[in-house]
Amino acid sequence: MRLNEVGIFLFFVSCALVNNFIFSRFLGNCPYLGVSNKLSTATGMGIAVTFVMGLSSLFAYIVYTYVLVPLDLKYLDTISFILIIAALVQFVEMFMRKSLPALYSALGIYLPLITTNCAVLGVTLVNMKEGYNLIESVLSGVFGALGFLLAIVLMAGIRERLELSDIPESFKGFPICLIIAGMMSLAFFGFQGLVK
Amino acid sequence: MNLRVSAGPHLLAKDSTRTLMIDVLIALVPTTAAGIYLFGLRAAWVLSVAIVSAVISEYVWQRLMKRPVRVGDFSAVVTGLILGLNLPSTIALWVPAIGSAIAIILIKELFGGIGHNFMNPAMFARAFLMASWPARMIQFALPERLLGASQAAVGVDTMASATPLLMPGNWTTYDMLLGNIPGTIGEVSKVAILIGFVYLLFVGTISWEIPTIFVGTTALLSWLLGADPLIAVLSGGVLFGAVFMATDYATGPIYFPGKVIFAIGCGAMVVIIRQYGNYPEGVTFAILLMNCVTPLLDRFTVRRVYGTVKKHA
Amino acid sequence: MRKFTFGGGIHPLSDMHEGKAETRGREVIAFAPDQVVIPMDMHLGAPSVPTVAKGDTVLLGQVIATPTGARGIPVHASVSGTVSDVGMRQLVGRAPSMCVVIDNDHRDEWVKLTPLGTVETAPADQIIPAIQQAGICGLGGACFPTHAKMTIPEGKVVDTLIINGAECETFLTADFRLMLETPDRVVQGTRLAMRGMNVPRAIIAIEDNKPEAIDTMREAIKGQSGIELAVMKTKYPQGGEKYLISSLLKREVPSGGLPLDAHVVVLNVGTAAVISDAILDGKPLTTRIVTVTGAVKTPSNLRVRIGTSIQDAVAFCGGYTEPPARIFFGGSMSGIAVPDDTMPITKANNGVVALTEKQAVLYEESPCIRCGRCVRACPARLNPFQLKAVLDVNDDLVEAERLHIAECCVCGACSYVCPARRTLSSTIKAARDVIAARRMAR
Amino acid sequence: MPKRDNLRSVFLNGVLTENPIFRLVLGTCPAIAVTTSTMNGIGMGLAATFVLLGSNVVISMLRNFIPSKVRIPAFIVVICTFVTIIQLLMQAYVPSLYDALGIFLPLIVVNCIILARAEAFASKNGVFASAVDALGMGLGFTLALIVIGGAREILGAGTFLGFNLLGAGFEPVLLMILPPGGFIVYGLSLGIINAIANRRSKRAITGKEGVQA
Repeated sequence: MRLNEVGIFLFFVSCALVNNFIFSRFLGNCPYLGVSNKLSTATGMGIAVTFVMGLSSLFAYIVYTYVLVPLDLKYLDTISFILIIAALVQFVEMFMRKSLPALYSALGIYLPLITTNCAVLGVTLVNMKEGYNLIESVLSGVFGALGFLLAIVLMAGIRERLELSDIPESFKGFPICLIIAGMMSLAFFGFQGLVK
Repeated sequence: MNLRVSAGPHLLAKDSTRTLMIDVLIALVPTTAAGIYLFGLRAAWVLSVAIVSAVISEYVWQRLMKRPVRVGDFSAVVTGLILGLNLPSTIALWVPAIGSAIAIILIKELFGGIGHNFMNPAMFARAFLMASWPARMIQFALPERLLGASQAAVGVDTMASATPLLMPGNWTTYDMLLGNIPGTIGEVSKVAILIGFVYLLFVGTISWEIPTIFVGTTALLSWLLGADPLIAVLSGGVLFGAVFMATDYATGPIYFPGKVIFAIGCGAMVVIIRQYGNYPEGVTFAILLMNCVTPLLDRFTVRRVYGTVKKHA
Repeated sequence: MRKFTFGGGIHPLSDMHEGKAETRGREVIAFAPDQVVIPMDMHLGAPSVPTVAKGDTVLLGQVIATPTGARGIPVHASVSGTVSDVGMRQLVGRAPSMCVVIDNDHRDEWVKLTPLGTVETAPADQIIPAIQQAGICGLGGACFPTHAKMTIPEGKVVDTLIINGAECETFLTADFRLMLETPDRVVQGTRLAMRGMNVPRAIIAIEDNKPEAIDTMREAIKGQSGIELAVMKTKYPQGGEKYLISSLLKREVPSGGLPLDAHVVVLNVGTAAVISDAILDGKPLTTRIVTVTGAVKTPSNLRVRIGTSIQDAVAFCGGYTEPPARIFFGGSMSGIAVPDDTMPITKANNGVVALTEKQAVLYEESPCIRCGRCVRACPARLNPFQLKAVLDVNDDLVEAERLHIAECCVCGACSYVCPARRTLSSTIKAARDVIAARRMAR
Repeated sequence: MPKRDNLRSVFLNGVLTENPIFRLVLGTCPAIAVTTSTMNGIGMGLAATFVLLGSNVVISMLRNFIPSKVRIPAFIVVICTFVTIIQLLMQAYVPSLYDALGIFLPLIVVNCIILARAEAFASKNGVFASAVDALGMGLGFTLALIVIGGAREILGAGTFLGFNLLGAGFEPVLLMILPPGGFIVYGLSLGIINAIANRRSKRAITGKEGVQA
């Protein structure tokens, strides 16, 4: 699916809802399950991921298109992408701490966790596979992350409510979370076909 | 003198969980009767299996988990009946049995039982069945009992097709109101659903906001997108969903603004899925999606408490 | 006609005329028992100290206890006769109360009474002290000393006096009968209170299920400048101070504040009437009207002496129709259940209701079904089911405070409507009291 | 050099006590994404085991040479190298499996288990022990994927490893091989395993079987 064929709105629907990172691409499950117990932390994580996914998509595209392809080093994609992400997260953390201390104190603790968020590496690989151009790559990163944000915020809302519920002991925590994720992903089937 | 001492209030309202559930069952009587009349005894079988499976699932789970057995509150009966009414009358009987068990155990009891589930059990079960056995879920019988002489001439009693949404114009408004159209057992007869709606409003089991705004949004948005709003409302499960499923206590919002947003969201999703989505009918997924949003709605539409200054959440 | 009301609230016992049908037609009858038991801690605040001893002879209206502190009020003998006991008794409160027991000689010999003057001549600056001397506290149920309520602190402005004749509680018709039978006393008391506090405006608020009282009071305030009558929608808890203020004036009492902070003082109609007794006749508070109803042979409105026991009052009404299973002071919504019927009727008690075995059901709690009825019923716009869950599951008082548990007025509306029969209001009240106690201790 | 008993417990630790999928709940993405069939689960499990083994051994060998400040990037480079190797190998020899696993093959790089083992075990233990740890963890991971993949394949397709298991009369629960089925089967099996573990530990406390078996 190309941006110029469907327009920006449907591109968003496709990246964020139809092909939601959690519910249909299965990427980013660890933070999704791990930091979704409080709405505030979930929102922080979601925003931090959005930030990093947008930037990673940009730099991964540049490195892939202007370095790896010309040098015929395509097989180094994974390693170069993961290094880009790790460096980026470091850089963003440093930059934030110096220039945006307020934002840093809100999001700072999530940044190191993002390096191993497979959604970030995942989106760069997806972009490459789909053959997205620069703008498509960045948008796919940002929109995909917004889909992640939506999923994790909804999950946090549900989990906060369930905190007071009498869930069987063995199912508390991850098991019920996974089941909720399954239920939500079935609900997200409703979006299927919105983008042909 | 042997007096009972406890905190007030000393006399309580007459409604109990059980009477509320019985009110819902009473409101479903016209729909159930219409369904059985239109689709024959087969429909009665489907409904019975759904109810029995729901009740047994709840009973067995509660016994196994050593929890108080609450089958007597009739909520499992309501879940079973609503799931049954959401199925075509032609469905193989093992389907409602599985559906009810999933609704009760996976969606309701696993989350702590009545009141704790965040998603409507019957709706989830229907979506589950639809995704698992799509072919069985869209084989609708054609009612031949009401005003249907012309259609009966076609000579088939089962048609493998989607809802009449896909072929509007074949049915008159009158047919659609009375239920002389193919569809699930409960959704076809709009008159019966409306009788139930009026009853529920009258006894105060549900309030007006969600059903009316849901249906209103569906009509308005369909009209804006160039579809006939009347057909949009009278076809498919919009009315049944709006009255009996979107108003589910546990899975809908608590506060008024939340209810309005919930209902608008449901209506909008129905139209979007119908117009652009893969599924011919969007009611199920619309309600499930809005169920997921409900906890957030409850959180962000909290009322300002008397005497306090509203803080931003 | 404009009817005032607030958001939330319920219509309790709407299928049985709020339990008021049996007594609303009953004229008030005076009754004096052979013995009264007068507690020293009827009013809110520090208990008074007895000044009589066993064997003393007292006259009707004689001071038998002196106040402690500026907020305290004296206690008066409600009968003439002999003090037969002074000692501690376990009443409905948590700790035993000091009580003075007087045997009635039925002569009703008054002490020397010194009226302050007429409504117009009574010196304004002596009205509030006279109210204190008469031992008056709020007769609506809270029993806050009235003089303290009427003393406006430096820097606060009060522009409106509300006379509360809403009587939204179930079963009670005492205020209704008072307004019907002695409307002038209410108006006089209102005028005196206005003069005493120097407040230009008073509103007498009555629910629209008492049309006779509305007509009578409207007639009584004719020609009275500054006194208005407001018809309220019948809804519980319309008579709760906070909600009366927001219904009438669209003002809210700020969290943790008093009606004063909304520039309002609220007095019960019964309190207004006894103010006129105190100023115009010099009579201290020795009687009050109480509705005795439920499982009694002749449901009645009685003017009883303070300290009359429940059993004496019920016996005067012909006794019980059948052995009661539950008896409570006040209405069924916020009334206090008593352990036995020897309890004395105090200044705070506007009703005595006996319930039969069949009525006094003990309900079993079942899980919350999130029907939202408690949320719609709560006049304070709280979320009772959430509060209860937070308290039951985690005993999380911090979270409960964040959810504004302090604003709960324990009206009981949430518990009344709950189909799962959850003990919402009592759970919330218990936690609210713990939080309040901890705050005091800090 | 660790003793034989210790090696055994290191191995079993990965398979049972600290099973990455069912006890630590790490590496959940592939557990849901590639378990639409048992075969895919096995493929993913073996690929991850290969990477785990390689990285654990190499990192254990280099553990005294890597400065602790740059150890995480260094670990990632090592892991990435092995991922690239297995990617190229699978592309060459089992192309259909390579396609089925899709981007989840390169994503082994960010699979928390592998980095976690490097950090928690290989960087502190000898080569042989690290290899045993890798094999234990890898086997635990693979077995878990077989459980989830097997359940989903049997329910969702009526087959196991491609063999028709439930006969022609069985109408497969299609949802089970769709995304929601992945989450739900994983969630349910995790809950059931928790229940078994809880019951065991309860018995261990109440009974006299307190000694580790």
